[in-house]
Amino acid sequence: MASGIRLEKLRKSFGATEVIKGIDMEIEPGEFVVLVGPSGCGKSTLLNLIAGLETATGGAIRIGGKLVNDVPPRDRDIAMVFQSYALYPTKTVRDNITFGMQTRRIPKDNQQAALEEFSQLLQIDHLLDRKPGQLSGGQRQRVAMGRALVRKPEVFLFDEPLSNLDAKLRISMRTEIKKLHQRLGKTIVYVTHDQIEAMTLATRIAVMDNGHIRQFAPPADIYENPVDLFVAGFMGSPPMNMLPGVLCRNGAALAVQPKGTGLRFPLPRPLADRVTLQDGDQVVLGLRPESIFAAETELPGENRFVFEEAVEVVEPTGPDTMIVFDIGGTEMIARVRPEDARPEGTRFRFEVDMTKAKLFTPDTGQAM
Amino acid sequence: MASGIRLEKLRKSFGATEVIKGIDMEIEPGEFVVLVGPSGCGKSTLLNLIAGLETATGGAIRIGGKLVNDVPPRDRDIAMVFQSYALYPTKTVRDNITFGMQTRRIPKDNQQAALEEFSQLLQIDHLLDRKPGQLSGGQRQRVAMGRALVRKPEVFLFDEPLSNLDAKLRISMRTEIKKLHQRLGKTIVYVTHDQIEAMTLATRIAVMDNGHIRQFAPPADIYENPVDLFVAGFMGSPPMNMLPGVLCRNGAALAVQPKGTGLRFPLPRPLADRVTLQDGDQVVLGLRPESIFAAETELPGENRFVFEEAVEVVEPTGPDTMIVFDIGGTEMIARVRPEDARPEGTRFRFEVDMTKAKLFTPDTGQAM
Amino acid sequence: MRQRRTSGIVQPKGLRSVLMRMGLFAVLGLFCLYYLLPLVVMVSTSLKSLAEIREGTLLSLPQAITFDAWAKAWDSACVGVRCDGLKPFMWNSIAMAVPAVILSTTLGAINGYALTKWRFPGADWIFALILFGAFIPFQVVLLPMARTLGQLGLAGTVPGLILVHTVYGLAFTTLFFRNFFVSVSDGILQAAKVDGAGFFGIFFRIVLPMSIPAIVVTVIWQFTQIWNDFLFGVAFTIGDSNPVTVALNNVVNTSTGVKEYNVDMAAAIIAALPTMLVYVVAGAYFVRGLSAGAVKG
Amino acid sequence: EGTVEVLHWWTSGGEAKAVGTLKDAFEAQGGTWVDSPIAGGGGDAAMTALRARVVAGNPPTAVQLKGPGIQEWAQQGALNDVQEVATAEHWDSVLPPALATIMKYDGNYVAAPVNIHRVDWLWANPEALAKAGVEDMPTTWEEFNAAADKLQAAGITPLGHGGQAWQDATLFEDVVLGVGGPDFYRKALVELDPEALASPTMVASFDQLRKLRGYVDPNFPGRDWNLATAMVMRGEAAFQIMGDWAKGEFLAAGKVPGEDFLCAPTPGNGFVLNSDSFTFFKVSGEDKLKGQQVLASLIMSPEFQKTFNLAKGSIPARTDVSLDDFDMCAQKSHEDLLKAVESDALVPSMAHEMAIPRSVRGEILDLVTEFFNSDMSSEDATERLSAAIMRAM
Amino acid sequence: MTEHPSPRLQAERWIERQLPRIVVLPLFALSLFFVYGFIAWTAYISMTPSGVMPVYDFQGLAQYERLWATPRWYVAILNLFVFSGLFIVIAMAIGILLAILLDQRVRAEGLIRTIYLYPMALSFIVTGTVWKWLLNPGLGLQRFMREVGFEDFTFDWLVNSDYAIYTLVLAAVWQSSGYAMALFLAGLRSVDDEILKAAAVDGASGWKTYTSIVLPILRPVFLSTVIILAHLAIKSFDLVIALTGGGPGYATDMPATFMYAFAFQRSELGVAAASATMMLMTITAIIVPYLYSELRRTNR
Ligand SMILES: Nc1ncnc2c1ncn2[C@@H]1O[C@H](COP(=O)(O)OP(=O)(O)OP(=O)(O)O)[C@@H](O)[C@H]1O
Ligand SMILES: Nc1ncnc2c1ncn2[C@@H]1O[C@H](COP(=O)(O)OP(=O)(O)OP(=O)(O)O)[C@@H](O)[C@H]1O
Ligand SMILES: [Mg+2]
Ligand SMILES: [Mg+2]
Repeated sequence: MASGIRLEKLRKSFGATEVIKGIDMEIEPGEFVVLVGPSGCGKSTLLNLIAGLETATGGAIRIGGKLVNDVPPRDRDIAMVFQSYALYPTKTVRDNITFGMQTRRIPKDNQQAALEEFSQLLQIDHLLDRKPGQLSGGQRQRVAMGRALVRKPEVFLFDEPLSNLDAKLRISMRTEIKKLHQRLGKTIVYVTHDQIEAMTLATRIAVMDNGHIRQFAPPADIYENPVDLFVAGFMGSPPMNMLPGVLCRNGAALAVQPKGTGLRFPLPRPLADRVTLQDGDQVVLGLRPESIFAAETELPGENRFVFEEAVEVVEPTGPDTMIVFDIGGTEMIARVRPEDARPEGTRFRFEVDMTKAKLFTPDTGQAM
Repeated sequence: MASGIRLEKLRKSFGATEVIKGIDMEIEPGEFVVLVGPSGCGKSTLLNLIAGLETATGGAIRIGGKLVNDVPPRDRDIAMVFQSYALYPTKTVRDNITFGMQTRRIPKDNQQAALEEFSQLLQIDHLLDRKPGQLSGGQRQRVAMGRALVRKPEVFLFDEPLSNLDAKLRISMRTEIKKLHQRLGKTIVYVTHDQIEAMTLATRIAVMDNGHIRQFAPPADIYENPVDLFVAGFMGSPPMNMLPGVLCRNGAALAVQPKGTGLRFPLPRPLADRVTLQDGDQVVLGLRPESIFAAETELPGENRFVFEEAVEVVEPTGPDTMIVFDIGGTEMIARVRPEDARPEGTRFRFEVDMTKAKLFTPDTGQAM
Repeated sequence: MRQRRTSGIVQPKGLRSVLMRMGLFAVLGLFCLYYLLPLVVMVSTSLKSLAEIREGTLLSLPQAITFDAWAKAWDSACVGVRCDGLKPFMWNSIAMAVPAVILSTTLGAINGYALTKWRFPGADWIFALILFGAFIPFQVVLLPMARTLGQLGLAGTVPGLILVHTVYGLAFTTLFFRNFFVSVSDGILQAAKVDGAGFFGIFFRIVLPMSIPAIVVTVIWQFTQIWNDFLFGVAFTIGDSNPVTVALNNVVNTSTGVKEYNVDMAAAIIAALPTMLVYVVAGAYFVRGLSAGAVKG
Repeated sequence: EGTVEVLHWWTSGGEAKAVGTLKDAFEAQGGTWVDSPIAGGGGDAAMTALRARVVAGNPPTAVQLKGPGIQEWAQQGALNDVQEVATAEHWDSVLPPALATIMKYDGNYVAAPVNIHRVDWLWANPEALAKAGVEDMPTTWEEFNAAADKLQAAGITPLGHGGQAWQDATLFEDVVLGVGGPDFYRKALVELDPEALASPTMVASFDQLRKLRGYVDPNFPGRDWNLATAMVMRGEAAFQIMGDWAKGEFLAAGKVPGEDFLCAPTPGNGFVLNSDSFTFFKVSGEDKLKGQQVLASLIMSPEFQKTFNLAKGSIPARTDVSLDDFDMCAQKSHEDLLKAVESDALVPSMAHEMAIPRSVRGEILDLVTEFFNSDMSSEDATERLSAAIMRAM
Repeated sequence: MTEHPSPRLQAERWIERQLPRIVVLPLFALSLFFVYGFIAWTAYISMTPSGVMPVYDFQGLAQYERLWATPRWYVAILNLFVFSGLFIVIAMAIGILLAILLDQRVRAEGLIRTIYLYPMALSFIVTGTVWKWLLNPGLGLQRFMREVGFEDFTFDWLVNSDYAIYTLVLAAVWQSSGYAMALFLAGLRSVDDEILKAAAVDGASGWKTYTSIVLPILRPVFLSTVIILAHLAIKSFDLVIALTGGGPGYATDMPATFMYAFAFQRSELGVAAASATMMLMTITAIIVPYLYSELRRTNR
């Protein structure tokens, strides 16, 4: 019942600037795809292309197997939340939300029911008679959400739909979207900058960069096995620490020695086995902040490596505290428990869980 | 040199709806105040009042000790980033950014220098000749930022300035803002829905609710010692688990027994001492997700309590995995390491660090 | 670079849309006919000789094309005792219309801006009262106006006429701009206020560049009204300083003389050329998307 | 020597040329001529401007103004007299008395006439008449009706007419003259005698007008008079009743009077007078006053009267100017004028603002044109005519 | 810093705050004098026996009695309603239609737009003559159609007292609908594109997009257009004079021509002033409620 989306060599230019540079992507029916990528990389443009709001410069778009390059938006059976909301300024919240149903001649009763359902869910039921100009930013965003949700199209396109909501509301919205997806089984393409949203909602995440797709894989894969430095650095907040160094034999085992230091990070077995490089070759060691913690604060495990550095910055975030320190000129971040934090300037013993380390070739950026 | 801001019994109504309901607040010169609160609670309105873009219905606003209720915005020496960007549509990015300097007749050279500095910092230097209509959402937001930053006013007002940026950019912007604040020492009022932004940037956080300020305190205080259920539930993502129960003596110590269960959460010493209620009285036990983890995965400590529940939902977020479970009808979230997660439906042994538990009276919501 | 941001929206292709497109052009074409028909008659008449007009049916196409009538209308038709055609009067009209258009448009723009974006108590009343001036019959104001101009020492002068056109154009220009400005987002103005711009700074540097469509329709309207005005021109100018409409009227209207329809038509078209030029030039600024990307929401 | 600013509505063709002769003559005497031509609506636009000018305190020196309008302005105290010139040049003796009265206020000349237009002309296309077997130009309305019936039977529109109020009124006054004679005309349309207005003669006049209406083609409303003239030229219509300016159209098209077209007075032995004149407004300054005197004298000079009227197609206002150089219709006009003066059959035109105040004329025009364009009965029309005139007085 | 800024600064602030008023008030004063002052003058003149020139002897309502006893006045007033109603509705409808059609990315837009607009540039002094020819049964359309072969084609409104008023509508629409188009086109062009995109996704057809999204946003443009067209209708003077001359008879007389005729042809300023006053009162009665509701709406 849901339709898949297939993009083939899709391109889009605005005048001389090419924004989408040949994207191939196959989204299964009922999938929940989250698009992430740096600001300006072409995410909104890609959604616009799928919606038919921009005409592709090249390539094909298929929805449910049908070539839709020439099909106007209204015949594509999609709903969309715009990053800029794009609410109808003269219509009340109520009419903004039901307009899409009105155009499709859905019976009044059903409209009313859908309106009630979603306005309660979005906590805007007390605002139904206001005009968009009388709403706060987050309220507008929720109206934009409501407008898309009330219809039950084949494909939902969400462009940062929760960015202006507070954490609490965002979590509950997230849950509702997930439930809705499970209930309706529609295909969803969702743009977000929120790590957690991406990780928890997606069946697959597509990481975009500068008009290309870098990796398109399930969330855990993206997080655990980023294909390259870009993806590794982009997913994760704070991002993965990237430590340039050289490979060296540490007795029987392989280790990475960061430039300008005497530290040697021993590589665990499976990773070391995959390394095809020579002793002395340049590598980049990827260590996520959560795998660096205060020494002896976790249960002992295999492949741990302990070292000492000076605390440069302490950033409490609430549940955790981030400690910024320096290894051979590279700024590193460790995530420690608030009670383990020490003031800036003090020496601190860090412990690394090397089983979670990643290794990249510095020139191509590819993961090993 | 920076000016403090003082709000006295500040009120604002739109027609019949009162939006700001008598706010008293004293912001020290050079402070970095972060405003948080649910969507629609009046944050943007408060900024508008400080900026002079809305006329107060009642009360006083003082900037640098001077009553400014009747002072027009341009004489208040403020810069503001609008939640809705409010870029000048017919001006190029360059002119959008320098307009504020032009009106103040700042020499061309200084304008150019400031423009270069901040457009590089915001990574929009390649967009300077575009019009807002040709920018992506995040790029627009950065232009809006740039417009405020290039000037060096007494007071900066930021209304969710980073909400449309990707995590990586957001972190670097956050750092830049922090540096800027340290360098210039200006007073900053900053609205955000991002927990980490609030925690890491603020010298003090003001938690707003429905036109009132609930708590105005340093970040750690807000997180560690929320004054009431609202603040406790609002700060923290995922939010604090609120477990209703009754007080009961557990031998010598005090414990909380959640409704409809046989579990008894023992209260640690200092907390138990503060409790003035009787045995059998209703309380709400507040447990942050990060203080509930998989049993025996952390170093043993004092005041731990272990119990077993069925896993209902597993949500991997990358660095951590959230496990949703149920205690006596209340949905709870625990934060565990990804490798400790178990599939939905299995029984799971949780361990709670009760030293971090909070206790609230259910009717008033006050913390004990 | 001005581009339409909706131009990307995919339009349906196929037979139906081709038909729709054809229908669209058919309707547009039909209306072109309706609008052009009188012009065709005028042009064709202007190209006939007077004899042919008298002999043939008025609406037939010219047998032998002659431009004599045009030449005559331009510089040798008699306007009273002077037989220099319309040529000398064009300048009078330009000297009057251009300042009057600029003045009334600017004042109307400021007025509309102050009344919508800096609302003060009573602003709506003031607007309504100014607007009502659109309905005052000019025949009625003629005598008191003459009196006033006489008292001001402006009777029979071009500045006097400019004053009159400015005053009575104000209702319209204010109307156009006010109605445009009500839909301009307040957010942008707020940003400009914070950026330190004052009343006029915001107006000239932010608001005016955004209001090009409003300027276009206002200028078109004002120019047409002022250029084509006859009554004030007749009443408040003397002889050689008459605007071209008065001259045109003098060429065309003969009470007991011989009617030269070919010259009349040519003269009418010549007198209208500057206005049409304004339509073409101003019309080029009917652009889309001046507010694109400004705000969210 | 002397400056005049002349407000007039003779802006094109023969008319403009005619004024041009005046200007040239004036300038030949060393004066300065400022031209203020304003055409439109038979002088309505010029009258509008005149009012504005007077109100602004800046009137022109001389204005093309005629009929009782002169008296109206004189009553406002807006005029200067040129009696000195008139006395010196004996205007009284060379102008038809009916015309002279109109030029005077309080016994002094305040205006000078430039021409005389005859309004009661009947123009015809001889070919068309021949085709229908009409031999002579009709001299009574009965004859006219008979001829018209014949023409109609032959498929020719008997009367070429333009449906504008002043044209309708022209028909009307010519009919009144024909039906009631000059005395009745004067009583009814000049003195506005209630008895005459309500008399059976008036009813009869309306009856005749109704008949004329039947001889007009259906497309007449709004038609300009010159298009009606063109119909006669082309033979589509046989007759037209119009002042002698229609002759200009015929001549301009190269038609020869007596051959290509015929001219004859409309039935009734009278002469309906229309005359254009220049009225002198109250101006100050030696220069302008002097200009006024010079202009007055110039206008009334026989040479000017001749050259002017040759250009304009009318006849001189002075009765003592020789018409040898004029065409036959003009000569006939002049003859008839002298005869009419003799027999007191000279009447001022009501339709052309020579007879009665403009307010009354307006009411009459409204009624006549309504009558002509509806099926109002002659009795009703007569009744309403009196009422309308009462209203305006 | 002190609680009270210096008097100079205070004065500057005061001026700055009052600036909008300071800017508007002189213009408002002009309008008060030149519009309302003159209206008052006219109202007074309507109660005097003014003829050729204004006189100032108070006389009461005699001129109004005279006015309402004049049959032509009734025709004029009735015509005003018939003509304005039809003209405004038709011109507006055509204006909207053409604006929407032109908004469909039409290639020759500039040319077509100019063609639609140009009639406004032409003075009716001459175009009236052309229309007269075109509409005259013996010269124009009817004759043409009959010559082409439609023997029974009849289009003689111009010469028919009962229908002549509609030919005025035809010519007036010809002249002004292009401008209504321009007003709407300018409005259409200032609608934010994102909203159109949202409507496209919401499944609105082109038609529906315009009727339910765009036109409501253009509400203020309707106000402008109505006012403009009403102004043109009320003041249509040249048109009547040139096309029908008020005829046949005075069947197409309108208040503007009536007023002009009485003021300047007939030297009855008093009656003209009375008719002007009546007209203004009528307009007030109609336009004020409309203005009121519109202004209330735009201010929410
Ligand atoms: N012009 C207005 N008329 C009526 N109500 C308004 C108006 N503007 C804002 N409000 C209401 O005032 C309240 C506060 O709005 P405000 O924009 O300050 O919220 P906020 O805290 O910034 O929310 P958000 O986080 O969603 O941006 C909201 O409930 C909003 O609906
Ligand atoms: N009309 C246009 N003309 C030229 N360039 C454009 C236009 N619209 C967008 N762009 C450019 O295309 C690129 C992609 O824009 P897009 O809106 O798709 O980015 P995005 O990935 O959604 O970014 P964000 O996260 O900031 O919203 C941007 O660099 C933007 O500047
Ligand atoms: Mg985007
Ligand atoms: Mg807000």
